[in-house]
Amino acid sequence: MSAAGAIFRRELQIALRRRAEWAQPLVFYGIVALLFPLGIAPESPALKTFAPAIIWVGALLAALLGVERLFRADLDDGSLEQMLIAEVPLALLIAAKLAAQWLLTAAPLVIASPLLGYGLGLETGPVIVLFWSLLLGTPTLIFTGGFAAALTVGAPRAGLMLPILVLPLMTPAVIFGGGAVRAAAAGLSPEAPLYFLGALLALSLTLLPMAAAGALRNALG
Amino acid sequence: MWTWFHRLASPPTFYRFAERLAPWLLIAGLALIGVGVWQGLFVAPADYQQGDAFRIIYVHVPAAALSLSIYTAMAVAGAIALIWRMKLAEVAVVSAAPIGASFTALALVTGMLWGKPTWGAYWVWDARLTSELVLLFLYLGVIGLNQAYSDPRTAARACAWLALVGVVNVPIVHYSVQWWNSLHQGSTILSAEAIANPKMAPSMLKPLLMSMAGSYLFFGAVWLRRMQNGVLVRERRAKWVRAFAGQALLAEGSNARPGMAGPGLVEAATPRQGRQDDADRGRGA
Amino acid sequence: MPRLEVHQLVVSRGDRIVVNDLSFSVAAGEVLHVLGRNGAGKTSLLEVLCGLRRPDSGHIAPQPESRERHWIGHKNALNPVLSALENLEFWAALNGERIDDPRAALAAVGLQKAQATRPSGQLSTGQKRRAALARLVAAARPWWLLDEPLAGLDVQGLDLFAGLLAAHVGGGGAVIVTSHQPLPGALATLRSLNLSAA
Amino acid sequence: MTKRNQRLLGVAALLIGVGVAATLGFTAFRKNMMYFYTPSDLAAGTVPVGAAAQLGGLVEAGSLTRGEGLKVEFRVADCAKNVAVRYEGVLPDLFREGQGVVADGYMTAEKVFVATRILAKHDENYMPPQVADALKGDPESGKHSCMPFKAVAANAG
Repeated sequence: MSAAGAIFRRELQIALRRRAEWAQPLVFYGIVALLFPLGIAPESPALKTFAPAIIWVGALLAALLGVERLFRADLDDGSLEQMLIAEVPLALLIAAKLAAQWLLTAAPLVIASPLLGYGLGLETGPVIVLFWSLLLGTPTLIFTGGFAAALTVGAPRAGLMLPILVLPLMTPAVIFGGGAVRAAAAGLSPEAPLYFLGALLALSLTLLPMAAAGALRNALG
Repeated sequence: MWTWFHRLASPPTFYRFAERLAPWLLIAGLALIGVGVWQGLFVAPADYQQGDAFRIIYVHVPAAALSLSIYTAMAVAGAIALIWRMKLAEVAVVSAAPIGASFTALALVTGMLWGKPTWGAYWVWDARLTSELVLLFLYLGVIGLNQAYSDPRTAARACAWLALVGVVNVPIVHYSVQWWNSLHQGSTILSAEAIANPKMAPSMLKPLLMSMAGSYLFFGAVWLRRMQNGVLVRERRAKWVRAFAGQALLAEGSNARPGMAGPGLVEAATPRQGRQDDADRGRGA
Repeated sequence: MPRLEVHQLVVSRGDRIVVNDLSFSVAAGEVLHVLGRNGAGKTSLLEVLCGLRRPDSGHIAPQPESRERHWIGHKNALNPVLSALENLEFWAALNGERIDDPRAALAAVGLQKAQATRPSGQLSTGQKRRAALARLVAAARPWWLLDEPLAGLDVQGLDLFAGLLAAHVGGGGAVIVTSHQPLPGALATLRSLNLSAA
Repeated sequence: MTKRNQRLLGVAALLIGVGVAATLGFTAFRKNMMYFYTPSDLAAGTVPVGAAAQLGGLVEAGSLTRGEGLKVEFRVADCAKNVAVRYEGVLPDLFREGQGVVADGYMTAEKVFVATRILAKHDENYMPPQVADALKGDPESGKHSCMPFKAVAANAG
């Protein structure tokens, strides 16, 4: 456990010194969300219908951007190999790394989401659902992205592969996440999709770190 | 049983086994597909509701069933490859992916062609159609991942991991029509209820079962052939491949006993073929 | 500490066999110098011994457990953003090892306070190598598996390394080390293994 | 941690993950989660007036009336309730009375469903017309079943 804590602290420490790098996904996300009202007419009622999709697809892209370099630095400086042969289970280390990644790239998005939701014309009810759906769904996005990053880290020409691998695995989270907000906006119960997001979350938190560990060992072995 | 399994896992034994089995599977598969589709198109009666439009079922259902079966088979082979580090299972995973992707694409296209006349739309975003589309992307992911690594073993094992994680989508595709209210109709032949109480007239069902069985045999034949090629390329430095290739070249050169090795062997075992595969992997010769 | 026996080891990389039917043994208090030209399989051998790579066949008995062995590869495992000190503390925390005085360990490899606290990306190649070697000093593990540890070290660095080796084997530890050049210092317990000849 | 303990930990994580996911998943299925709503759902007021929704059910026999041009009105029923549907446009070939349909649209305050698109939903039964005719004597067979449109509210528990 202390090992997981050590890696979590280290990720935050590094991020703190590379603030600009970590702010990029957030800025990216903000800009994407901002461009939509400019593209459709700002006062158009269509904006409200698109809001869940805009915010969820934005979260997906931001997660994708951040996760691409998840293992890259550790691979380059040789830290990854030391983690592979450490006594602590590799899955635990990966889970800690992904938790830090979530805190750095996704948590700000979750916190900023009510603002974006209101900005895109959603009412308070759907905005609350939006917040919960992102809170439940973004860890799934990050963990899925982490698994895909582990699959491709050893392959030099895998850069373009990552989105192809990640998108089919991430679609359920986006479908249910967007669906929950849409249901709330239409005055329907968002419970079912939120439960599904919870189910996905449970699966990703427990299984994906192990799969990522296996993939990482394979990629470097 | 276990000793047989282990012996089969050795590449030369598998190669000889597949060499004998594949042609029969291919002939039987094509024959069944031929008869099934012919009966389906010309002998079976038109449907009381859909008229002749339902006949696309004879292509659509086998393709859709295979798209799920092949991914499941890939995941099982992947688990075997990862747990027992069996080379043959690794080859099986990467060999199955392009075939599975083809059947998935076929199922999607025939489904769209069927959807327009019956439902009134080529595409709707219901659970069955969406999850089947996700399945296609999963196959494409496996194919792409396999090409991203230059070491075939690493590539195959990465694919095995992806196949294992992606297999959660298979039950979603299959049960989507029961779990969600869907525009897509329920299962005609593959559900407990349908087996107890057939939902299709026998004259329509028989050709469907034939073309399905034929498609599975056809897949088996193609899979074995692709695995044979995969095994040869990986083992090209092994003595048995060299011996085989030597024999084959000898037989080809003297033209004395062409029966010594099948034509497929000559094709696949010559160095030209091996280099071609390397080039496919983006490594260059 | 039991003797490490390596028996009929075969290791391949891709479809090339790099270590073929290799047998040797190392006892406590010994330094095994693994020699060989480029591509002779030195790195692969150490990767197998540290558990990073799986051998095709053969066995290693007893395979040193992770808390008993310390492997340093070609790369230094130093995050460039963090200082040498922070890196050292991180690896100790990750492996559950307590370091009483991390600064002393860094001083022992010749890194003074200013060098130990600046981002390690700013250090020279030799200084980075020293920062990696400081982990050996900080964590007392009996088996050292060192892959080209001399790369980038200056003359003082070589002397310092010779001192570290002598102290470690003197204290009952064992070292398996690869390098192209002869090892510095005079060690009575030095044996060599030439992979090119085997 | 020994390798054995690590493996046990892995298996435990696996079981917990799958167990929790299954529990949450099945809870979700007991809630409202579907591609379309049934007439019973609409009658129960599940869908607010004006909200975009999809309605699925059987076209009630004898309910179809054609207005001027492409305007049609008919009633869609499940096993319990029915709802009036208004639509203007081309109907799919398979559209007929007694047949399943899925309609995109919204509810008006007058409890009429205004459809913007109609899709025909056929079932998983296939038979030649003669067999279907022979079954006509039995009112329950050869006709579309209302079972696929069973009110979701009923099994929402």
